[in-house]
Amino acid sequence: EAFLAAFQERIDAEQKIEPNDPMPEGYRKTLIRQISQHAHSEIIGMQPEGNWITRAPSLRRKAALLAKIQDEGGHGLYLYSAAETLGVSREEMTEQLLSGAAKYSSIFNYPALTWADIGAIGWLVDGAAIMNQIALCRCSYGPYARAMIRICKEESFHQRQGYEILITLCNGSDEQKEMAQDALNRFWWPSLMMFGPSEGESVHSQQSMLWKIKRFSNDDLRDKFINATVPQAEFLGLKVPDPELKWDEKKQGYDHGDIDWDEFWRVVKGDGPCNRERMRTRRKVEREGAWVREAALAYAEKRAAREAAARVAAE
Amino acid sequence: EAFLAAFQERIDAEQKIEPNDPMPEGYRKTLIRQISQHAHSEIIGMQPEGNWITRAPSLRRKAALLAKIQDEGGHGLYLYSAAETLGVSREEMTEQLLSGAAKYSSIFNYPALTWADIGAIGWLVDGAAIMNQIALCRCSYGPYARAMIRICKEESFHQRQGYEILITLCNGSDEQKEMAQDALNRFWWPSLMMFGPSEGESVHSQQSMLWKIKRFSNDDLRDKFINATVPQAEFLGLKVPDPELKWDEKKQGYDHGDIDWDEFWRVVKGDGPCNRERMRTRRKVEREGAWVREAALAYAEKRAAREAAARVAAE
Amino acid sequence: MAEDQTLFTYLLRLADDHLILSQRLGELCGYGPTLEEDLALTNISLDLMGQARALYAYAGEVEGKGRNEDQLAFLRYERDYLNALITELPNGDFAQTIVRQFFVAAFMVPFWREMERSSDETLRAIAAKASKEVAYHLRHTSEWVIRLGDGTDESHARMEEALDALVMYTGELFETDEVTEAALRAGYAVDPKSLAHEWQQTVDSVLREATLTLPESGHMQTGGRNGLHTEHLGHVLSELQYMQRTYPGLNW
Amino acid sequence: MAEDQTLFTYLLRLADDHLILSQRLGELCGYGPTLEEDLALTNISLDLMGQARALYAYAGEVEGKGRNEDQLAFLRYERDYLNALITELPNGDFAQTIVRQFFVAAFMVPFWREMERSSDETLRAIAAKASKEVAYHLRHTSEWVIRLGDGTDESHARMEEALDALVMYTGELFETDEVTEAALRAGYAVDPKSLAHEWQQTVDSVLREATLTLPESGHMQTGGRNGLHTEHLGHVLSELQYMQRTYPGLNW
Repeated sequence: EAFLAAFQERIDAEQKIEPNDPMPEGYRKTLIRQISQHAHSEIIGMQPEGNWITRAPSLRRKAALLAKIQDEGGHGLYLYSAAETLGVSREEMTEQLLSGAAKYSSIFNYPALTWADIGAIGWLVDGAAIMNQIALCRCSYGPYARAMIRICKEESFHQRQGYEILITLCNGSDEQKEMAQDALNRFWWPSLMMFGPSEGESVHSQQSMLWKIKRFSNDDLRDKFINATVPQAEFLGLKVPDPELKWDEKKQGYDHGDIDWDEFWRVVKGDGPCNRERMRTRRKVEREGAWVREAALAYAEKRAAREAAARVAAE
Repeated sequence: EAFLAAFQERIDAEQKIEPNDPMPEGYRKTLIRQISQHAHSEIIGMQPEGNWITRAPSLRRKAALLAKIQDEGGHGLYLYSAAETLGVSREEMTEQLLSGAAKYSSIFNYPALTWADIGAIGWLVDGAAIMNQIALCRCSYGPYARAMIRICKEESFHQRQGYEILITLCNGSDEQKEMAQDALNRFWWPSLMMFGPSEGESVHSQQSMLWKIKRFSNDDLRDKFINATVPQAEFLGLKVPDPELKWDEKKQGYDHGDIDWDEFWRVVKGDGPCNRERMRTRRKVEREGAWVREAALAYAEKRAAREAAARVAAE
Repeated sequence: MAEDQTLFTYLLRLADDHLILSQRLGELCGYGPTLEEDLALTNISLDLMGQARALYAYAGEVEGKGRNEDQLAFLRYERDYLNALITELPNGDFAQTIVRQFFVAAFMVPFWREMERSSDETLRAIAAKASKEVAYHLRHTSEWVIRLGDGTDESHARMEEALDALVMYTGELFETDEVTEAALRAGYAVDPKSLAHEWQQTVDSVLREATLTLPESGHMQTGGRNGLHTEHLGHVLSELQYMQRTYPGLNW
Repeated sequence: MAEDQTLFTYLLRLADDHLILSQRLGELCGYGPTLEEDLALTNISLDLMGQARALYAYAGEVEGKGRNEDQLAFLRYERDYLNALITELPNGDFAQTIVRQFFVAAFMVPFWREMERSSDETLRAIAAKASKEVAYHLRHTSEWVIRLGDGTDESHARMEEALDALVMYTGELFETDEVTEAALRAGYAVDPKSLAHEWQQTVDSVLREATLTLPESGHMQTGGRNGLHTEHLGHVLSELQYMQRTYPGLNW
């Protein structure tokens, strides 16, 4: 108990917790779950965008998309490393992803059907992610907070890029505008769901707040996102697909319509449009890469043995 | 010797040899080689055309192409059956194809690069094949001759269809005409090679003639093909890519330039543009279909066992 | 929606089902597990193509804007294709190809039979021809379902996997919406909901003989009828449309 | 051939090599055998794309008809692409992807180094940047060739198969024709034949360390420089060109 109190004191004093510091098991577990889930989201998130690499409509956009997906893979790497500092291996985390034990952000279970979706994913999905991540830059766990700072910088770049794709479409032909509106229609609600349901009095969430793993409630972050995004949609000349959306002068923010939490839970539980596809693809990649990883390992071992033998011979 | 003479007498009397008739081992072997090679050609020949099914430019052409390739598979089936009457199994023949021991027509080692190639394959490749096959309709071996009669009918339909594709292109835009000319440029010489080199005094070939497996020399068939085809090219407004091609009033036929037999032998020996690809594809199909064939066999056995058991129980 | 527009959409959905499934089977031409099966699948692909052509031709007539079968089949945007999702799914292994075709054929058999009583003469004519063809599709695929289900351990496992992967795309076949309902009121359409029982019986009885069971379906995927597809369709279209898009406005 | 036309063709061949190989690697993005390798291959794809863009932009300038990089990259017919065949071959398994890239990088390293002495300023500038990038491509792929060759029995066998499948596409890299020869006379080009010895040495020394040997090459495949491709290119283009063909003349 004294340990827990001392730990909480450090947290309250805004001291960063570092890998070798003592920490409560619950803190460690919560972080492992959250960081690995975040890492998995980066990895699975490569799939919907990857679907458009071969068909990107210009060389410039193709290069930007390749670079963006590469960044996501890079984020996955930092995050896996941050999680590893908490005593879990990448193999374990991968195993949890493939077995379905670990989750990833449900937004990636929606398909990227048109080029405008690549814009919408950058603008809305990365935009929503950033709202979460900015808060996490001040997370109490040092390695996570530092990974977030780096990630946030790249994500805002991606978000601007996505928005820029939509600006181009909205300044383009009627078909292009329609394509942009259609993408907004499909990605708006799932983006709002990215913040998760209202927490109410969730004990889990309160503990995360206390430990400063989480600093804002889901609803607060969602409102911030809506307030930032609606004017951007207006600038594009697109209509947010929520007839109940309206500006509330008093709270200086938008009121929005009800979110379909049935859909949210359905997708979380595996019945979204692409859940099975995403996992099937990931498992296939792991399976087909197995011989390569084995070969790399075998070579490393041979090499180490040869070097050891050479050292012995030299002595 | 008496047997051989009697056999030759039957041949000379234009009697058909049937599966259960006695026949010289050389006759049997020659026929097995020739018929199975012919069957393999039908099967491998499905690949270059198959390359255009998903991209055929109209529904009508797509349906015709599907039907054509299906016919080729059907021809493969009749021919394998005809060869089986000579005491070789389809498995053995397939094994010979996959191991490279058996050959197939070298023309199918050239790629089908544009839609016009589908026209050219029908017009020239099927056209050349028909020249050979018409002669084979009178082959001394009954099952082969009868298979050929059926095949010839379908092949002439294919040839007309191919020619009709080119008529459409040649009545079309400049790009289409260019595409047609390009296809003729690439398929002309390989089509002439389909008849094989001049036989000179080849003993092998003389024996085939004597046995009435073969009825015309390669050069005669090639000349017939050229004489039939050049006017068709002229009708299309296309230029046959042979600067030495000219009408010989005396022989009432065309003289043609030298055929690059080095290329022919190179492709026969495995170094054509697609030899490896064709075999790789065929082997992959066999490999991936193995579990299906095993399952079908296992089911047939189970079923037979059940029926036998039911019969026993009923007795 | 104007009546003609309803009929046009109704026909387009049906035509797209047939075109896209035919295109998928066409990918396999030359690559069947046996030569005989190669021919059989190509046959099915050809039947579907024939049905698609008749439906597009009629749709073009109903639309009255002079679009022919090729313009309708090749020159629409991805979001304008209205096929059911199951028709666009990749061929996968032979088990998946067979299960996909079996599920569709088990639906199309009663569908075309009922359509033979349509108030629309052209649809009746199309149905009369299609009924015979699809009976063969169902028989052929049923035989394979049984053979593979009751074949080896491997084939049984592959069939289970295929059923599991595809069952969630079957619900869409039975959906209705304002288009179907308007079409039903007009008298030329078939109510897909009325076919569900027969479909279930067909599937159950074949699977039983195959020593397989249909997995619990859970949530059914949907979207195709409104142009909301899987990520696969775009790739199918990039090949399908290649020539028509590259060389616009030519005859072939 | 006018001088500008020669330079244009020379640039286009080089640009197409880079575009098509980049497109092939792009197919793998998200599907690497390890996350690190996924990033590395995407990196190479990006480098190649950057080189392609610089080359197309310059080609468009030389041509002087106002075509930009996208018009050149996306809006030509299949027979007008001039890339070497090796760049369009399917990714195959990871061994094939690596061997293909290794063969090309072992050529591009001396190529770009020599190009730094081109009489053409723009080509010199492109070469200066590309030289650094391609040195990494060669290092990275060499390491994998060694790892896989000297790894497990399976990886060794796969590498042998990959070498066997790809060696016949390497000869084309060293070919010259009237375009190359005119370009050489003009002073801005690199003579590919002069790079053959270094390529062979690089390949031999890496393969030796990998316990592999280069198979007898026999007849070398050729045709790409004149637009005579494998059957694979058309399928690559149907995806590459999809958007530009479907929505002509728009900005993206």
